[in-house]
This record gives sequence, C-alpha cells and structure tokens, in this order.
Amino acid sequence: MNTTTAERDALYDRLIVERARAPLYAGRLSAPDVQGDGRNPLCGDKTHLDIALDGHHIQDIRHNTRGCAICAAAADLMAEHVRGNTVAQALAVSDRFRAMLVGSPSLPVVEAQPAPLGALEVFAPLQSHKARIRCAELPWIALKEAFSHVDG
Amino acid sequence: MNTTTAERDALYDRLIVERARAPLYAGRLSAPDVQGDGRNPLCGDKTHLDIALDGHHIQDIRHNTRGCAICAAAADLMAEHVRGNTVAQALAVSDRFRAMLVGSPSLPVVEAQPAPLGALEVFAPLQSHKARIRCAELPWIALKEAFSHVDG
Amino acid sequence: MSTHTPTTHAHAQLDVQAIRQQFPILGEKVHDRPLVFLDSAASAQKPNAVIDSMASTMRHQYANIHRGLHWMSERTTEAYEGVRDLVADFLNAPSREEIVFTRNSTEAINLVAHSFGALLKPGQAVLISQMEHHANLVPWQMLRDRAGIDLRVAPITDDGDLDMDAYKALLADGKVALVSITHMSNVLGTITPAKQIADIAHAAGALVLFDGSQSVVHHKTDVQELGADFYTFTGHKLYGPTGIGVLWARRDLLEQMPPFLGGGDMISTVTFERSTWANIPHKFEAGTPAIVETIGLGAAIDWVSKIGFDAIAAHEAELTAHALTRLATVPGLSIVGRPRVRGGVVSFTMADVHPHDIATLLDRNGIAIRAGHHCAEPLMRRLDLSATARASFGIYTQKEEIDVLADTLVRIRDFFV
Amino acid sequence: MSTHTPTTHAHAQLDVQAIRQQFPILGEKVHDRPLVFLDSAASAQKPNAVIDSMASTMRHQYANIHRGLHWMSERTTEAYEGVRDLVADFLNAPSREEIVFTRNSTEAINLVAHSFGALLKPGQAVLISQMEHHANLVPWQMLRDRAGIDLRVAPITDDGDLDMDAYKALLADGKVALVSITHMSNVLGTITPAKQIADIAHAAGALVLFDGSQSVVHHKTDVQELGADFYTFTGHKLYGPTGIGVLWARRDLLEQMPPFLGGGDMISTVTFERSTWANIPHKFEAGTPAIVETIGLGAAIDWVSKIGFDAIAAHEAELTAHALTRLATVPGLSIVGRPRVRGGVVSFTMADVHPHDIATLLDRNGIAIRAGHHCAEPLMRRLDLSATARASFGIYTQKEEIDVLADTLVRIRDFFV
Ligand SMILES: Cc1ncc(COP(=O)(O)O)c(C=O)c1O
Ligand SMILES: Cc1ncc(COP(=O)(O)O)c(C=O)c1O
Repeated sequence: MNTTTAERDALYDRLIVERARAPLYAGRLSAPDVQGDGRNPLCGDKTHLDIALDGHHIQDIRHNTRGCAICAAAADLMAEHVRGNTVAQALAVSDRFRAMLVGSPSLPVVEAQPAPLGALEVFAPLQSHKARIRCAELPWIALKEAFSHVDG
Repeated sequence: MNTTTAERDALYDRLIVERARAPLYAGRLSAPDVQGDGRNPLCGDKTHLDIALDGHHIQDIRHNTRGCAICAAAADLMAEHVRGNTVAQALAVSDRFRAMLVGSPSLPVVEAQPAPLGALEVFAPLQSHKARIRCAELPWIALKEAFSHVDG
Repeated sequence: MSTHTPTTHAHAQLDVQAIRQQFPILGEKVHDRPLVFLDSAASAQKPNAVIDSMASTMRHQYANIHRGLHWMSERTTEAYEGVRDLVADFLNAPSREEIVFTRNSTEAINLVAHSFGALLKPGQAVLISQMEHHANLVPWQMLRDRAGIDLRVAPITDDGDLDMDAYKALLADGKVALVSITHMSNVLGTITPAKQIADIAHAAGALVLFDGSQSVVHHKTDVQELGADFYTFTGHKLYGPTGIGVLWARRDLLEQMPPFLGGGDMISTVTFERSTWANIPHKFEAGTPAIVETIGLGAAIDWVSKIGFDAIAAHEAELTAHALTRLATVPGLSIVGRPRVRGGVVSFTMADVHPHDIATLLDRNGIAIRAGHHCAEPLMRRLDLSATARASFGIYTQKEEIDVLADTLVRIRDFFV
Repeated sequence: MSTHTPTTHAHAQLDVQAIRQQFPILGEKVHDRPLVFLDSAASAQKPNAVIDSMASTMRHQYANIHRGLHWMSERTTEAYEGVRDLVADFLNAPSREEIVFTRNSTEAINLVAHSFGALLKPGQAVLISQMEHHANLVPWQMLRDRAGIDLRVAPITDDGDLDMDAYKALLADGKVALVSITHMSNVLGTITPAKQIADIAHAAGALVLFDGSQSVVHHKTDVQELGADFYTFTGHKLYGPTGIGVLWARRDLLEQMPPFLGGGDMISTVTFERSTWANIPHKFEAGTPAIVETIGLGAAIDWVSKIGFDAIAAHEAELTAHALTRLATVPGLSIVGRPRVRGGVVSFTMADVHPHDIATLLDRNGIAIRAGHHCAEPLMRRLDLSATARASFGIYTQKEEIDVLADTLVRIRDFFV
C-alpha cells in the first residue's frame, strides 16, 4: 500500500499489521489455571485464551486466534498489556478499552487511577468503524469469560 | 343541492335519486319461481329478488333492497328493464351493463343484436368511481344467482 | 429535535397555515375543488420533512444495513438504529431493545398473536373488546382456532365506552392471559381508560396490549405510565411512511417469545440442523427491513415532537368540539358514539342517505371522508348499523374545512329528501 | 413503458454514463474518494425514477387504499393495483391475482412456509440446497420443528453447482412435497438450472419454489417457462424501494392455502365467532400495505423494462468476465465458486488477509464491497470458509470500477504481506 493510502489508513497501524502477522503471545500454556473463549458468529472470528494465575495476578497468558487483523492484533496486544496485572486491574483496562472504542464520555471521576491504555490506543480509530468494534472486543470478551470462574 | 353542485353530480341523476327514494318494483312476489340474493359485506348492501317465470320469460320481478341509492336504483331499474325479457336476454343485458361500468372495449362483434341499455345508462358515470361499481352490480349478481337454478 | 421549543399546555397553539404549507398535497384540487382531506384516521398525509428525508436517504446515503463494513452501510445502519432510540423515547419505553419494527400495526399484533400466542395453553383466554379493528380481532381468532384458547369479548356501552364492570367480570376467573384492547377507537373516537384497563388486567393476572394505531397520533404516549405490556402503532397514520409499524413489548416478554419470521438478521448461528436466535429486537426482524421507511418514520416523529403533543391535542380537541357542534345542526344527522373521552374522529349517519352516497357526493365537492364498516364489522353489528360516514381530523385540519363539510352535508340531504 | 425501445440481443448496449446520471448517490464521496459501489447484491441503489415516483405520490396523490370512496383513495388504489399488473407482466404470471405483495423475499418465503406449510403432513419433506440464503432455510427449519416434516439438503459440487444426481436421488422416495431452491446464489453467483430443477421435481410429485431475490435483477424471468409453482423476489435489489417484496404462486395453491396474517383487507366478513377470507390475492395482504413502496416498485420495474434485460444481461456478463480476469491477476486471491452459469456476483478470499480487513481497507478507498457469511453460514461451512469478500455488479457498474478494485486489492495485499 503506498504511503498516501497507508496514511489514510491510520486504522491499520503498523503495529496492528505486525502483531496480526507475527503475534508475540500466540500459542497455548501447558497448565492454564483458567481458560476463555470468544466467538463472533457473524464473521467466524474465534479466540481461545490460556491464563496462568499467581494468586490474583496474571502470571502468563497465551491466545489462539483465528480472525481478522484487528481481532488477532487485539488479542496479542491485550495479552501483552494485562500480563502481570491483577484480575481487577485487567478488568478495569477492559472497561476503559471499551469506552475508548464506543467513544463514550469520560469514565466516572471516582476512578482514582485511570488505567493507561498504552499501545492499545492504536485501536481508537475504530470509533468510526462501528461494525469492526466487535473484532477488537472479542479477546476481551474471552478474558471476561475466563475470569468469570475466578472470584476476585 | 344547488344547481351547480347537482350538475357536477351527473352521477346522481334525478332518476337514480327518485328510484332510490320511491322504487317502482320493490316488494315480494307471493309465488316466485326463482329467487336470488346479493350481499356486499364491505358496506352491508343487500338485495333479494323474487322472479316469476313464464317458460323462459321473466313474467314478473320484485326486489327487496337495503343499500345505498346507487344499489337501490340499480335494482329497481334492472327490474324494470328485464321484465318481459327471456333469461338469455337478461343475461346479455347484464354483460353489457358490466362492460359499460368497467369501461371495457366494445363487446365481440359476434353479438348480433346488442341489447340496448336504455335507462340503465344513467350509471355510466360510475366508470370514474370504481369503488361504487359493485353497488350497481349487486342486483345483477343476485339475478345471475337466481338464474343459476334455471337451465336455459 | 434540537430546535424543539417547549410549549406549555395552556398556551399551546398551532399555526395551522404554516403547518399546511409543509404538506404539498393539501394544495391539490379534486373535481376542480380544493381538497378537503378529512380522512386522516385511515392514513395521514406526509409533511415535506418525511418525504425529503426518504428521498434524501436514497439520493445520498443508502445501503443495506447491519452486515455491511463499508461507509454507506455503517451510516445507514446508524440512521436506522437511531430511529429505534427515537421511538423508544417517543413511547417512553425503558429500553431501545424493546422496539421491534414491523410493516404496520396489523403485523405487530400478528407477531404477538403468533409468538406470545405460542406460549399460551388451551383453556387460557385472550380478551378483546367490541370496538376492535379487525387487526385486533382476526389474529386472535386465528390463534384461537390454532391453539384452542378462548376468545372473550368485553362489551361497550351504548355511548361507546368500554363497559368496565363487564370487563372486570370477564377477568374474574383468572383464565385471561392477555387483554388486547384499542387505545382509541377508529370508529367512535373513544379513548379508552388505558391505565385503569391495565391495572384491572394485572390484578387479574393478565397482561395487556394496547392497539395505539389511532391514539399515538393525538396525544403523548407513555407505555410505562400506562402500565402496558405490549403497545403497537403504525407509521402511516403518524404522518410517516407506509410500510413501517412498531411493536413495543417488555423485554422479558420479547426474550421469552419464540421468533416470528425466519431469515437473515434474526439469527445468531445457523447450521442445517438448527439455528439459534439473535438478541432482541433483532430476533423479530427477519430479512432486509423497510430501511428508508424506518428513517422516514424517524423524520415523522421528529416533526411531530417539534410541534409537541400539547399543541396537537389542543388543536384536535378544538376541531372535534367544533365538528360535534356544527354537525348537530345538519338535519337528519346522528353522531355515532358519545364516549366520555374522545379523539379527532367523528362517525355519523344521516336519515335517508346511505353513508356511501354521502361519501361519493362529498367527494364530488372535493371533501374526502370515509364510509363503510371501517374494518370493524362486529362493532357495526353491535351498533345495528351496516356502515357509518366518518370524518377525521389531523394536525393540518382547519375549522373552515369542518364548516364546508357541514354545509355540504345539508345540501346533500336536501338533494335526497 | 410506452417509450420502450426493443433491443435485439446482439446489439444490446447500455449507455452506462447516462444511467449513472440517474443515480444521484453515485456522485457521493466516501472518505474523500469517489464512491465505488460494488455491493448491489446486498441492496441496489435507486434511480431518480423510483425516488421521484415515491415523493410525487406523497406530494400529489396519496390516501389509504381499497376502502376509500374518495378521489385520492381511488387514484391511489389504481396506482397500487396497477403495479400488480406490472409485476404479473414482469414475471409473465398467468394472472394478476397470483401476485401477493410482501415486505421482502424473506416474508414471501415465510408466508409459503406458514400457509403452504400448514397443508403438509408429518413425514412429508421440503428439499433445499446447500447454497441457500438463511431466508430460504430458517423458515423451513421452523416449519420442520413445528410440523414434524423432514428438511432435506441437496449438496453442491465443488464448483458451486447444484449436484443434479444427488438432487434427483433425494426426490426418489416421493416424500418431498416442495423443492425450495435459489434461482441465483448470492455468494457463488451460480444461476441454477431452474427449468430442469422444476421438471425433475414435478416428475417426483413435488412442487417447486424459486428464490429469485438475486436472479430477477439480472435476466428476464418467466415463471411459466420455468415451470415454477412459487416464485419470490425483493424490491430493494431490483433498484426499487425497501419494504416491498413479491410472492407469485399458482392460483390453485393460493386458493388452497390458509391466510398468513389476519386483519383488515384480507377478510370477506367478520363476526366475533368466525371470519371468512377475501379472494386472492387480498387474502394474503393484511392491513395497510406498503402503498408508496409498491408504487415505487412499479417505477423500478418500468425503469428496468425500458432498459431491457438483453442490455442488462449483456452488460453484467461483460463486467463479470472482466472481474474474473482482473481478479485472477491479484496475488494470493482465490475466486470462490466456478459455476457453469453465473450472474454478476463474485466472491473471493485472499491468502493472509481476512475478508473483513479487505472490506474495511477497500472502504477507506471509497470502495464498497461486502464481507462475511452473506447470510449463508451453512454454505460457508460447506466451503470450509468462515467468510468471503464479495463484489457485486449492477446496471450502473463500470469496468473502470472493477479495475480500481483489483488495483486496490494488490496494494492491500502488499500492505499485509
Ligand atoms: C438469494 C437471496 N435470498 C433471499 C434474500 C433475502 O432478501 P430480503 O432480505 O430482501 O428478504 C437475499 C438477500 O439478502 C438473497 O440474496
Ligand atoms: C384502531 C386501529 N387498529 C389497527 C389498525 C390497522 O393499522 P394498519 O392497517 O396500519 O396495520 C387501524 C387502522 O387501520 C386502526 O384504526
């Protein structure tokens, strides 16, 4: 894609394309503590998560994703981001990520330390591609599903 | 109705209004040979025919009509017109009457002696009030029903 | 919406001339006479706002919705789904997911008869009233014949009000699962005491559906305040397009009900063996919907909301009072129905002149009214009539038009008597 | 219609520029690029003739139909019923009473599943194919689960044609009452051998329904020549409005079938005890129909007929051939489906690039295509794909647009690999 077009496609940031092509957190864990699945019947996108916990901390996380670049990169960047977080922290990031995608007004001020999104901000342009938001959300849905088995 | 409006209402010819108000052939026969009924569920119009036959000739005919002026006058003028006709003649008039109402192209030339419509032509303006055509047709439907019991 | 100027009830006043300017059809002539359109209860005329919104959608921003990943599809989806928000607001529905788009009221009621009806057991009953439109009668008859339920009919008084004692009595055995009653009669003009009807139904363990086809046009509707469980209306009577209607139903009911039509958009996953259903409201919207018409309905709701129901109701109350007074002066004319609370619909008969003749002769003078059984044959039978003539009023109706109607009726009567 | 200039097959030639002038939306920009609309199979854009006919109806000549005795109602009824004649002509149906107006194809098929389905007995079967749209699958599943009939699925070949031997075998036991098969696949572009399908079905004692949603757009349809018993299509793909579709069925079948929806206009008489039904087609049209949309469909059919299917088919064949050639040059691209006879729909996948990413990236360049399962999930499973990208062509598509598509696909692929 030539530069002009690439510029127009801020949505497909280099980072997204790279992580979709060569994910850093793809694969399985040999002994996951919890697992989660996400599936979008509309397009056939699927992701599976293996998570190793250390108390309430996410010690390690791997994903197995079949889907579009947005979904695959979202899974990989999510894994990178939440690794080392507590479950509660990861869920807070999840809420913040969603708020960014749907372009909702700033979160309630009661949130003392807004979780920074960091690299996850590459997905912000999805705001104007509503139909693709679910692609980026799928791994987070799988994450929530995994944590639904954890109390804490 | 003042003259201007009355003129505009060629549809409601004096003859129609008079026959609706004071029909000449209303009533029942004491010993009808055949009877026919017409009913328009859409508006509740109803007509009942009593017919006395002399061979294939309509010797006498009376109608009992509850309906709008168009329907009532149509029944009365029909009775007047077909009295003395043979059944076949009456049915030919019926076809011709219908053709006039729906404004269909002239009947097939094979018809040697087109039955003249005479006074029935007052209904011609219904051509442009399609929804009222069935009002004028109702007595003719009853007539056909009556004759369906006669062979000939 | 943003330019909505709040109107207080007391001072609500319509600028009828300004409103008429927005309805091009009102400038038409019929039989060389200016059109006097008194048939809005059958279907209302459309303001430019509605016509232009539909045309502009097709000219500038249209594609199929929901499944598209491209700009035109996403924008059209937003416009379509935006109307769901508007309708939820319009009815004060608790949530947008409770709004199902249908073709018209008739389909909305059929949907309930089919999908809610599928949950009923033989021996249970549906209760309607004597003044229902066929749309709120025939679907229940069909359900009765299919499912072995009972169909009960609450009588009306001679004035045309629901007989509340009889209504209560019909609920007494606790077998009625659903009361389905009109919120406003299209023949008598009766506005039924919906809140009371709902309270009584609920106390007897029944749910309640209101057929709002006529009523949503005349006053503000609040499904929560009414205590409704289902509510239906139809776009074309609300100054909106044909081909679009609305069913509102409580979320838990919609969630329990099996789907109605099968096809695209209403599924979650499909295999040859079995399918699973999409979430509400999509579960009930199979295939490509009436996209442009839904957007047009949104324009109609925006337009009506800007004018405001205070002003509309005041205008129509004034017209109706005027009509009742003026028509009373026409020799031989009888008003059909004297309900306690009424909307802008007046049925009448005239001694010695059949309603069909009235309608045709009025038409020759440019005046459009309706005559017949108004899709309420059993009500006609209850009233011992075969037909009535009916004048109905809208936002654009002028007092002078009612005067023309009354004067012409006097002349018609002279002509016949 | 009167200005229709006959075109001979050999010389049929579209003036695409002149046609594009009639579609205002084609002048729009998307993401600052000229719109390249290659999603007509999902829903076609509308020519001025259609938009203007709808707007003009609402501006100058509109009222509710069938029951009105006034001028506006009679003229609107004539316009509405006139479209029934047009559609009968369009399909070469033996009679206008066999044309039933529905919301879309989906509702038309549901109507048949419901009303014809009511005549089926447990043990009888309905036979569909592996390439059906959900609209021609889910209603039959619902019927199966309701009525205890069998649902059989005829396989397709790897090229995307109906497997005729397998089809015949599935009919062999004589239990199939109805074959319901698409006349053109919305994914593979396959035009099915309808006449042959019908002959085989009839020989086995089965009736046949063709889902013509895609096919009526591309070539002349003659239900008698095809030997169809039921035929359905949808207005919005035929350059017509949303909210209007058509079911054609043989008179004797419509007469036997019980009604679908209950309400106004579909009845003959109504009492609280029982109702009797109107004659066909009205028996199947309950409530106020999509009046303006039906008139708009008439305008679309007029417009398409003036251009003529010889010219349309020739144009689309040329476009499709060009697309197949050009897309073959895109590295990593695979065409999905190589049917013997095809219409203007081409599905494809690209190695290492998901169809959704293709669609979004094309959209950023102003190019609208569709990506997903195209409401044909079981077909996707048969093809072992989760989704495809699909470009589809209409009367207004230009060869240059296909070139832009192919060039942009090359750049997208470079971007990802
Ligand atoms: C082959 C086929 N059948 C049925 C349909 C359904 O059409 P509609 O959504 O207009 O009912 C479509 C289009 O989506 C189609 O392509
Ligand atoms: C009270 C009432 N209910 C239902 C309907 C049916 O509305 P539609 O024909 O738009 O479905 C009407 C209008 O005809 C009506 O007046």
